[in-house]
Amino acid sequence: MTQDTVLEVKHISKSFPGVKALDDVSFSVRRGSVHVLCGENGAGKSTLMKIINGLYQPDHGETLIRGERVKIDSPIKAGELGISMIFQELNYTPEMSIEESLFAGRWPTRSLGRIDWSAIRSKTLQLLQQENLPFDPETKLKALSISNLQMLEILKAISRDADIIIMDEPTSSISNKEIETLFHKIADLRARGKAIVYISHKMDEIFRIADEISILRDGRVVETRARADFDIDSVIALMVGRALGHGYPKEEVAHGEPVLEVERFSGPTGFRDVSFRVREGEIVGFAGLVGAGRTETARALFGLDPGAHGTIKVRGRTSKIGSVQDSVACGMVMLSEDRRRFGIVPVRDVKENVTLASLAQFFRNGHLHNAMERKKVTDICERINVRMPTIDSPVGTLSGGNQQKVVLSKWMLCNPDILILDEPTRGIDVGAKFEIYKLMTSFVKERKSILMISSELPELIGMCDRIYVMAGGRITGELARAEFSQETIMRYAMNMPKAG
Amino acid sequence: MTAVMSRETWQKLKTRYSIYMVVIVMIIVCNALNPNFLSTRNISNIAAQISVTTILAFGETLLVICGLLDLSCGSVLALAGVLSVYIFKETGSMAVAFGAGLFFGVVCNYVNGILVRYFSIPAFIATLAMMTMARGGALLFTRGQNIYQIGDYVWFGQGQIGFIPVPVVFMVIIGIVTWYILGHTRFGRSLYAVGGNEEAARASGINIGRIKIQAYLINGAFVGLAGILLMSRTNVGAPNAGQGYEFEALTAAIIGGTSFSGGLGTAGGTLAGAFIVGFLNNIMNLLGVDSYLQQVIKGAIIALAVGYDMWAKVNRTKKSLGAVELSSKPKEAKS
Amino acid sequence: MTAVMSRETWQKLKTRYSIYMVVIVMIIVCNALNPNFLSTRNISNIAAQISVTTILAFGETLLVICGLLDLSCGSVLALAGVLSVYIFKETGSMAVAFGAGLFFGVVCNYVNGILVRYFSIPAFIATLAMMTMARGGALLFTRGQNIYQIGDYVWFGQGQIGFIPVPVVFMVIIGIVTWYILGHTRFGRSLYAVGGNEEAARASGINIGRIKIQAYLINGAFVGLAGILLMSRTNVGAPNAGQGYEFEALTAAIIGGTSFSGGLGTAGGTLAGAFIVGFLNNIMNLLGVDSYLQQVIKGAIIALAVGYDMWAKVNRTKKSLGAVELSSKPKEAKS
Amino acid sequence: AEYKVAFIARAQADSFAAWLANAIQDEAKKYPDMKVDVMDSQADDAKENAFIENAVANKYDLIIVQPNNGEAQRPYVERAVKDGVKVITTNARIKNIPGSSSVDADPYAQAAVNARLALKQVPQNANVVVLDGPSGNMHADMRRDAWQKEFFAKRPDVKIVGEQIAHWNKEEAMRYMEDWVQANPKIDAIISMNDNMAAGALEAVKADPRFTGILAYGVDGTAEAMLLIQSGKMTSTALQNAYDLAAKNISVAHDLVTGKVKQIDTDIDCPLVTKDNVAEFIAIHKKSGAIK
Ligand SMILES: Nc1ncnc2c1ncn2[C@@H]1O[C@H](COP(=O)(O)OP(=O)(O)OP(=O)(O)O)[C@@H](O)[C@H]1O
Ligand SMILES: Nc1ncnc2c1ncn2[C@@H]1O[C@H](COP(=O)(O)OP(=O)(O)OP(=O)(O)O)[C@@H](O)[C@H]1O
Ligand SMILES: [Mg+2]
Ligand SMILES: [Mg+2]
Repeated sequence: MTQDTVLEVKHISKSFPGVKALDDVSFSVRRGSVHVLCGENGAGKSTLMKIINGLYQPDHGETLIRGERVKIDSPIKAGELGISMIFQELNYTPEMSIEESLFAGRWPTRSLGRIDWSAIRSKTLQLLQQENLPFDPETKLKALSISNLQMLEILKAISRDADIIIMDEPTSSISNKEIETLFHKIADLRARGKAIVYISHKMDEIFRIADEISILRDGRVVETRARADFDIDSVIALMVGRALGHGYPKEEVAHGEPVLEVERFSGPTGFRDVSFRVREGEIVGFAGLVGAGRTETARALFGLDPGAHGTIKVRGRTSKIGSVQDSVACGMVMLSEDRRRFGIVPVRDVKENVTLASLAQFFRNGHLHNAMERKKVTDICERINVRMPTIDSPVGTLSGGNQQKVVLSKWMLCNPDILILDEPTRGIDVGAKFEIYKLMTSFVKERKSILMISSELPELIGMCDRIYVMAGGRITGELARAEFSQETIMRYAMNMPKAG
Repeated sequence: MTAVMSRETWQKLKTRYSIYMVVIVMIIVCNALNPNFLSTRNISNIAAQISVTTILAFGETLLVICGLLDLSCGSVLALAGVLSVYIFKETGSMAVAFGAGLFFGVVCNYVNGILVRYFSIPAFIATLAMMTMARGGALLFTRGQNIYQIGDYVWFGQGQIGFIPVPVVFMVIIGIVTWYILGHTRFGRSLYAVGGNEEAARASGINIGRIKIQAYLINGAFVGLAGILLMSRTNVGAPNAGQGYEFEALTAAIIGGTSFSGGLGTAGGTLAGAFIVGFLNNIMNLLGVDSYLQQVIKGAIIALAVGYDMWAKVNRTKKSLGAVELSSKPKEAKS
Repeated sequence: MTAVMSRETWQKLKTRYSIYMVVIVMIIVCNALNPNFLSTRNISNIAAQISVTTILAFGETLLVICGLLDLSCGSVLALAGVLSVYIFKETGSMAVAFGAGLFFGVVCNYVNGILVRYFSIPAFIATLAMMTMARGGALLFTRGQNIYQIGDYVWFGQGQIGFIPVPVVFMVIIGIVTWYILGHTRFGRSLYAVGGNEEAARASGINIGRIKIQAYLINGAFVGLAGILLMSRTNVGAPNAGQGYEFEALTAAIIGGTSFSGGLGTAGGTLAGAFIVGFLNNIMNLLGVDSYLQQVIKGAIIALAVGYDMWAKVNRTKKSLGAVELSSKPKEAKS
Repeated sequence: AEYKVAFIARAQADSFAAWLANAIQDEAKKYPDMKVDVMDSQADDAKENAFIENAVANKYDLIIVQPNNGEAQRPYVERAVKDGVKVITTNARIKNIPGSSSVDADPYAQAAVNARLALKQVPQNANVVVLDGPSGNMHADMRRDAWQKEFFAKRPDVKIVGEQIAHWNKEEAMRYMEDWVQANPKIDAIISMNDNMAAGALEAVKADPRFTGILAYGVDGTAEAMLLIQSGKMTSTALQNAYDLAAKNISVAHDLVTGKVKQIDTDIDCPLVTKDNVAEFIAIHKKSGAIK
């Protein structure tokens, strides 16, 4: 390896019960470069990064930092060695304030071990201003949306001034505008000689920022090359091990009566006068930037946040906005963008998680039909390619993307009339995405409806029949399929419908 | 590959059943120490001795799995027990007295459930308040005096069905009920989900509040039954009975692998936990160990048993670090 | 705008200080019920009476905030206390005896910490084992006999500094120490981080294991001190002292807003919780309420107090969602 | 009422203490000028001391203290006396506090009458089991001491095959006995420091033909023990008559507050109850309704 190599791992192997997550992996990063890691869900990307960050210990293999052999036995050690990491799974302390979490574990102190709160405040304000994030430093993390948490996480990792920065799917829950900001940041860091490891399932991103690309498959590095030596198709082929269908499996479905009509819907979480409708057999998209209020609208609609007002009609009948149970009774369910908090029950196994929302199907007179449950769960997991040791493995041990697939399976299985999906393909690899789109299509073909919130414009454009655009808590535009284009959507999202 | 599989399987067995291994080791050691230990008579004694707290422990298991707990069970047991005894003496009907015992257990726990559900009072405080209230109630009702001469009522606690003591039969039935609830009913699934991640359970359309109340109601029936058994076993309606039983019940559940962080626990584990404590007390008495020393040894062995169990599990998980990862759900403050 | 602000502020005050409101209301009511209540003598009595459990409660607060707890404090208190008394009688030195009390408290809690950290034993079981062991140890050491005639040693528990009883002075000092640790030190903030989300704390580079051990060590010093105060207050080295104090200490902490789900709690809240229980016991005795009825009333009032506190908090969170949103709205949206 | 009296009970969950508290309340009704409040120390020294302090602060005229642990309560009683409050210590008096009065039954004597009977009854080379009260408890210790001096010291042939602290508790005693009979095919006598535990031990062997003739000694004279003695299952107990104790306490209290006497120390007696004389004691319990 060249002198520039700051981080190198050699022959790393790591097993978990039932899986060999990493198998003789070697990998290196040069200073002033971005090394992208690609691979399917469960390929071992996060595991490798966690080993580098000291959270896991490898079974075999060694790590070299700036040419020296080191044993990284904890994140503390990693921090000392100049490594900082943005985790794929946002793991936060709900009761902590923004300023406290930014400096967690390295709070500056004065005499007598006293924490220097005023220093923390001023540094926080400085950082927030610098990054143009309009937060109050005292806000508790539990009040932030997942995208804002992601932005904070990025801020935290960068503010540590580390030499090696690992970013595990940092863009999975933020929208284009924030992604642009992040990429500027990365370019800047690269210019300052930092080494960056970047993991993402978004092909366009990968090719924009990579200097080198490594591809992991089933715990092995199958290829490492400079970006110029790759194209999208070859990357996908190497990742998946086969060729994939292109584009979106969108099919024309006749639209029927409106099933969901929302009028002048406002709520305390910051959306105002939102009106829209969804018809039978329709996939309706919600576009917008981070903080546009899409998630909040959907949560209030589903009954997760209290205090909203407005009228909601389901199949023409006015329904009360109350609890999740009311919504479920109306045949409406919602997949949350925050899978850790609202999606999975980490200590329980895949089977239980998948059937959680549709228990009625599997229990006759309160008694469990074991075989049927196993079969249905196995089927749906195979269909969208959930990778796990068995369906009896705790969901908490699955890779991030596979957890997302489990949550999706849960909602697909419960077969509702109206399915609200908030960032459904977050962290899901290209191969599985296609399967999920196919599932969505077959879903609406059964005269059901989908409301999809997504920050990935291509996905919205590819799959939706209509798109509403939100900005600042209001709907600023409604686009029919014929009018779809990234530019139009972005203009509405910035609340500047007129070009220019 | 098969070799790997079978090692895997062994690992898994070792992990999942490590607490039963502890039980087996204890049986072997105890038997070596005292040949009387494995006599039918002694084993059936132990089973009868632990029956009351084990029934309470099954209730705690249900509650702790769903993120709750019951500190009031020792007191509610006394209240339900003395009322049941009293009613028996008034009516002379075993059936009515039995029904009354369950009824009062359920009523007290309904209050627990309501305090937790509608007033958002933490389970610790709600059931602590009930603990004080129920004890006060039992003492008020009896003016602190025991009720003697309870006649046929003793059958519940001292009778035998075949050669098996009646309380043991009840314990087994409640164990099976708990096992069935946890593994085979919708309600059981919901308990695990609520305890494992309350917000995710709510977002999946589970009626959290109802589940919690139901958990308390079932626990209430168990507690009422335990009250009947304890009073009849000791042949006295004692308003001061059952002090500290909440601790013993929780201990059995936690030794058996139920976790205060919620979402984990089994009926079998709890039974194993109860037997571990029961064996320990029994063998030390059989051996005539000094009663102060007993306490020291008992503490040490419980730590040892759970330490081994954790080691067997973490050993697996250390390789996977799952234990840590698993506990990492962001906990929403239960305020 | 200012009007809105002040309503906001009021809301926030109400939420944050709701438990102190309960204390104030109690003082007013108690004073109306009995004019002796607010006499200096009575208040200083109450303060001295709650001092031991409150000191334990401060320790529990530290532990519960970081997701742990200590069931052994009642027993360790007894062990540390009798050893301290014994050493006083041997050496005649108050300083040595004081140091010894703290030392044994710390040692026992060091073991707790080790069991939790290195053997991954749940805190409930680890400290339960210690509870049994320490009690057994205290009884073994004294052969179950009280140590009488402890001479000057009683100063710790019965002396006065100015007109303030010595144990109250200690309680205040420990309260300030706890407040300082929690609010103003890295260690304190780490406690909140670990209790709030252990995995996130680990990823932030906090040494979880060390924090847990340190929490137990500090708790150990508090428990040792409580042991000294209790023995000297009761004028006897009693190996069976302090039974059930772990419960009372936890109750004070939880009433004061510390949450078993971790990451929440304050020293002030715990003190308020301790006073609520202390006032309650005191006023009922002043009024000569029947002692069985007292228990019923006590349970009900504790439920009421915590229910109000919860209501005040939940109420706020619902209303303020909008407020938080306002302050964190993207700038574009505002302009 | 003109006079306020506080009765600070050791632990109302302890059935003897509860009996005494009830008897005191009943007895107090006979004196319309006196109001008695009962407080429950829940077997905790610190709580009991707090009650004494509170009673002084609340200006009671007289305090009756049933100590949990005499030495622990001593300084508080002394302070109360110094503050001019009249004090009676009862059911284990605290000795040598000038100015305080006392009414008691002697715990040593209570156990000793049983021990002397046992001396004659327990066979040669007998195996016995012993059930103790909580350690540090003065009654528990004094009664055990009496058994030691009056019985075990004189009968070196007797072997203790099991001895445990059952905390005055029937259920615990029952468990211990169940275990002991597994390890010891022959047990000749149950020596218990109170009736509740003796009854528990008997409960464990009542259906076992090996132990039909087992001897069992208690103390207290609870209703249950009387019935067991009557039916021949239990051997003897010593009556610690709560009615007598209550009556004496209240009359002494009345004499003290009205200034009839300044200081008095008095005892009730503790008759031995056996099958021969049990009928007359059952009558006492019938009066109270504990036996129907
Ligand atoms: N703590 C754990 N315990 C058990 N198995 C684990 C654990 N963490 C990861 N695994 C397993 O290791 C494998 C690799 O997981 P990893 O998280 O590294 O995948 P990934 O490449 O990051 O996938 P994704 O794109 O979904 O994030 C998966 O099969 C996963 O189930
Ligand atoms: N629980 C909450 N309490 C108060 N404010 C909140 C809460 N959740 C979110 N918000 C605020 O509401 C606004 C909208 O949130 P969010 O960023 O999730 O919008 P969004 O349209 O769903 O965007 P995206 O889907 O891209 O994340 C943000 O300013 C956020 O801080
Ligand atoms: Mg990953
Ligand atoms: Mg969103």
